[in-house]
Amino acid sequence: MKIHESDARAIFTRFGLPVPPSRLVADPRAAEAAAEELGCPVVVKAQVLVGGRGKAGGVKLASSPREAGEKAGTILGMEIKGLAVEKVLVARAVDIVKEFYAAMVFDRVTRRPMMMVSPSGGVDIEEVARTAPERILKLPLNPEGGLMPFQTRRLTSFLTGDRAVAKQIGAVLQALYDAFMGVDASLAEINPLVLSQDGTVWAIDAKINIDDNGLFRHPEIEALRDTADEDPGETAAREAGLSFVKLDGSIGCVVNGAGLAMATMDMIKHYGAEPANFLDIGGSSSPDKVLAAMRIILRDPSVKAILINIFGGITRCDDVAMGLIEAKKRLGLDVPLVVRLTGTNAREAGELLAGTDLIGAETMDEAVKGAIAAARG
Amino acid sequence: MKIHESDARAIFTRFGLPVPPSRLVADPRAAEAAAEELGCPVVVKAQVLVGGRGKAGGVKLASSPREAGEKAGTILGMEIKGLAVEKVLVARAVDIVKEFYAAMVFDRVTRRPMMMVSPSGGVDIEEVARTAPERILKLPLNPEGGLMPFQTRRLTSFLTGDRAVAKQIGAVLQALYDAFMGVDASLAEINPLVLSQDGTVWAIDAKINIDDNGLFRHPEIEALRDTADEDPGETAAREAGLSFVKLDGSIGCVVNGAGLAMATMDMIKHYGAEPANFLDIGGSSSPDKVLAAMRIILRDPSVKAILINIFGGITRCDDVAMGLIEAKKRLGLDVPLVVRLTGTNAREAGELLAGTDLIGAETMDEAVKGAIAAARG
Amino acid sequence: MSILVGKETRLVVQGITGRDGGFHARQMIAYGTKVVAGVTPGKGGAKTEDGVPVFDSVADAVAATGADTSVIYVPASFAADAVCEAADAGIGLVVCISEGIPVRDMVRALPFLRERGTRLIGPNSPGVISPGLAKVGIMPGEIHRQGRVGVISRSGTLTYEIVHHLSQSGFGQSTCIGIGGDPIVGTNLLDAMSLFAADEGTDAVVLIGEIGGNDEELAARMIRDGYPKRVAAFIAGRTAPPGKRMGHAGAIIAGGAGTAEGKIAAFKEVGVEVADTPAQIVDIVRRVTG
Amino acid sequence: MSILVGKETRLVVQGITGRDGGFHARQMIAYGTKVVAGVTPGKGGAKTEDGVPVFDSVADAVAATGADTSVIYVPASFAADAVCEAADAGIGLVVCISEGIPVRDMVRALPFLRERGTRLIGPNSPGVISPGLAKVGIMPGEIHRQGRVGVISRSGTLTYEIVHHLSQSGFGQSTCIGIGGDPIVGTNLLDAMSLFAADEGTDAVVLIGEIGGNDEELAARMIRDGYPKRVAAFIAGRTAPPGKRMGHAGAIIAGGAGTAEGKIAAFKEVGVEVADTPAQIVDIVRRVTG
Repeated sequence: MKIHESDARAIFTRFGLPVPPSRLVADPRAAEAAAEELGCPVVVKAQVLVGGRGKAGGVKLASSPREAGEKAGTILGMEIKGLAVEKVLVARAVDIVKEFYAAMVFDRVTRRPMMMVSPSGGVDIEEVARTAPERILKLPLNPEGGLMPFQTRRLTSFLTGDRAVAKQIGAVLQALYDAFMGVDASLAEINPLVLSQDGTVWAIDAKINIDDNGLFRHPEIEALRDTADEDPGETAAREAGLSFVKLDGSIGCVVNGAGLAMATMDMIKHYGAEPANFLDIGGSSSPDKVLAAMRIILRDPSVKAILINIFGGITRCDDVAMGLIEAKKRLGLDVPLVVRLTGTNAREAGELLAGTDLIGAETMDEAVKGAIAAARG
Repeated sequence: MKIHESDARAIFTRFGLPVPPSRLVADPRAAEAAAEELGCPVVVKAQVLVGGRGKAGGVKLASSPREAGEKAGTILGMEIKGLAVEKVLVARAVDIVKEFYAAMVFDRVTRRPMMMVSPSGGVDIEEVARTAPERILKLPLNPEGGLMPFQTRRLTSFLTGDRAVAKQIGAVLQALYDAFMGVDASLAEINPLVLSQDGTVWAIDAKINIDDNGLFRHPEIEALRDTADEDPGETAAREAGLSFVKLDGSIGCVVNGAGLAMATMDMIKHYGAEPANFLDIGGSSSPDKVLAAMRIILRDPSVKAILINIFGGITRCDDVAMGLIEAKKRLGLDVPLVVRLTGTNAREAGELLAGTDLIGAETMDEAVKGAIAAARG
Repeated sequence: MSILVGKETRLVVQGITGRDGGFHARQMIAYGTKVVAGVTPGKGGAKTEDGVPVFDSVADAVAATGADTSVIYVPASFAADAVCEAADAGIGLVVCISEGIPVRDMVRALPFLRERGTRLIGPNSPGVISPGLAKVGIMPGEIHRQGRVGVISRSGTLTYEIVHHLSQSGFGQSTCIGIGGDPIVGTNLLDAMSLFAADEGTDAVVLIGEIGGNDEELAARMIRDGYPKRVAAFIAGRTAPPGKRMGHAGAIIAGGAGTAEGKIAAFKEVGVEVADTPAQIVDIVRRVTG
Repeated sequence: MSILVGKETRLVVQGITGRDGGFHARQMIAYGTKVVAGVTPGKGGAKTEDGVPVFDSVADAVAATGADTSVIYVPASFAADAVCEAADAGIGLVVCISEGIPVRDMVRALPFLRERGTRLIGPNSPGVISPGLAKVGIMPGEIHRQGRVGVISRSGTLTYEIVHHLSQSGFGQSTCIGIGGDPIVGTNLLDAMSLFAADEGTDAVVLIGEIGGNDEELAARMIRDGYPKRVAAFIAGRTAPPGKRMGHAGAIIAGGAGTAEGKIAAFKEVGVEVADTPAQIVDIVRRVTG
């Protein structure tokens, strides 16, 4: 789950990271008042859950409260990558001498938490990784206890030769580690971490993604979820415990298992059509989940046919069949439904579906081709 | 370092252990007032740094404030194993249904923190270990992160079949682990941990020993040190960075290294005399340490001869020789001094000592025999 | 021949009294797996309908039954603890079916397992099956067939799909390993490939990959440096949009890395054929083993 | 023959610019040990008077010099970190001379070392010497003599005393290991015995124990179960009173356990002679190797 910069700043502050004071506001007048209160210059920053804000003109410096109000007015009217800017952050500006990069992730190869730092901060880190990989130090860490002093020395000496600055950065990195582990993040990033004219170090940006699987431990973070930029179907799917991604095609898919769901989408494309979505009803299924899945897919008017592709393992085909029968009864299905159920309890499912008008298919190829044909009418 | 029960209770409380409220008092009137404030019945407990208080009559129950004052008066007059009782703890009494034992130590064999629990609490645990070892569960733990849920289940189910009680004990054990690791303890013990009539669990006693090497991290605990029951020589030695234990014999020993110091004592005994002390000047020596060592040994009027046994490694014999010369100069030595210096810089030491009236010896055997002869005059 | 599980496997089922654990314990028994014990804290002393004794802890189960392998069907928030409990009790192979485990929990559990020399398959794995010998997991047993093709997959049902095609075309499997769809797993693609490399009963290995991470790229490098078995591959997620998590926590294209195109290209570069559809895997296996 | 250290040892000295580190680096070089690098954070780029290059980190030292063994002379509060740094840099054998390290720090460092396959000697160890080949520690080199007796000790200077007697009587040493006087050490008495068990250059092993813990009792059990070398023993602390820490953090008689009497009895029960004085060790070694 992505959270807004303003929320990430609050988490950073809670874990002791040096974050300049700021206010989150929704209109120019409030921005002006915030700038007055914080003292100028300030930075006015669009709060949207996509990258590339700066390039899109969503981040502006203001040297007076009045200017802050004006800049906020401009930014609040913008759309960035299709998302309307509804709030801006007004933050006290820092007189930047040097910009660093620091982030925490989990590394798939070493299977450890990993810290990444670079003396080339303030720019797109993926660009640095491509053009000057030697400017990034990646250090796998222990999952308990945090940074050891020798690791801190290695990281900070990669960033600076100044001992006083290194000491401040060392404390920042430990706090970043603590914040990352403390909120079950999958990413915690400071870009840039800056050295100011007066020799102090500040995290002037904050980005945190949360591991969805860890959210149950952090209800206060779950409450920060912003569904404004999410497809309503995705919101509904999440609430029903389904995994759903909206796409642009015409074949709705209900599949069990993420790999099979992707392979189903790929095969639709392979046979010349486009999938309308990715939808995984997950492992341990229930009829209710199938009903919810059908309801979500039917919201999309561009869906011309629905393909059910189930290979039963922990999912039982009879559960799915019952869900489909329920969906037919309750949702008044008016698009053709092509059903392929095989694996655990497939025989029982076949018995349940016998006598319905659902289009049956034996294999995945047959089902996909059948759904494409049905969609074309 | 041993700390008083009252201080251990404060640490336990800080880490969230359920410790009944108590007051530390030094006179019967204050004990009466404390009992009044806490509510009776209360327990009045002698605060001395030795075990076996209970058997010695140093722990008494009082059902009224007046009785608490009387009992405090009795206990404050006592001597337990040679130590005068100067303070008593007045603690609210708990109506005990069942007594458990729980402790944390470091296990030398597995080299891990280890938790020990027993359903036979309230008695001498070494007695339980001898007579019914199956009544003690010892569980080595991870040095990071504390108890895992499966470990907590194993420990609590060893103690009780009651789920509600097990849940409370589980929380106590985690807090005990946190306290043990948090203060660099070498022992943290609750004996007994009790279940009260109303179904709640209480740590009604608290014992913590601190790892001397970890004290630098805990100045607030170092400040709790009670030197009242310590030999003044031991206090002085500790302050001088020496390791010293007072014994009852007549041969004072100054040795480098704990093993050699013990072997020197053993050899004095082997040749028919008794050592007056264990004294290890440690590794990286300095003349000052030798001077301090001589000063401490000379405090003891029963010392009839002093034996210096140094095998130089990281300790340099010339440092020791300089210290001895300084000691002769400043302390006006009137007991015979037998000196054996060998190893690192022994030649330089020999040159420094040439011409003094110190009795030289080549081997340890020779030095020990020489010191015994000198002591006998 | 097979790896990881076989006739000698003595299995303990953690979470045996739950809905999924109970159902699949029965399925595994029906397949012929030696299910010697179940564990559910607080239910020790009971027996399942199939007569499997239930214990309060894995340690108790191991002591009483000599179990050497564990399969885990407990809720996500308890699963990492269950894995550690199994390792601590001396279990050598733990297969974790549970999905939705926080990455932090898994990353903390792994050093605990490494120290004890325990191998973990999963989490979020369909399990491991050596057809005809033992099934440890949730895959439908009847689609498998004993043979000499090893299968490694990050997915569950997609594996069934592909295995189904293999079996129907006469290509039996030595062992099929579902390594799990999470970003951090106990046994990754390379680890599993190393296991098959040493297995005399395996002629060819089918790799079923998907978007996310760079395991497939590293696998291609391993093949380039000399891998002793023939390989066929399938990669799911060609149509997946970047930045969206495709069900599996590990299946996400981030920062331009982890795309299906990149993985397919990496395999092709080292001479590994990549199937366009699950059914095509059969043709590739036929060619490489022919 | 020798174990742990020898002619091929490439040593890095952590804390080489300190008083003790500097003094003993010179002594080790004089003995013939290949001291290839020193480490002191913030002093990288310098050279010692003996021409040893100083690095900011062990990783830098290993990269530049191929060091494979480290000896640590840093203050107690930094020592556990220094040990971990060495292990993380790929050093296989770390000898920690520093004393006064909190037990908690050591206990936390050990899993980190185990994971990396690094062996630790110490802390609070005088070091390891293979006479005539390499000296890694603080023991006076000149009292040693090359030969076929292995020495394992929880003490420092007491070892010198005993080694001195051995050398003077013609009994040279294969390797002498000071395992350290702390309650928790990286390589304990049993571990060190196992190392000598496999060494063809060692005929007999001298165990120098002391009060505290039950390592000696476990060693006696190991001997009873069949130990391939002859053993002679000495136990310090017969006159030590219970409940008092005798210098070493590990040397304390607590709750009636860890007494010299108990350890001596355990050895005698399995036929191991225990010397009454350090000098007597020579007679025992003469008898067991005779």
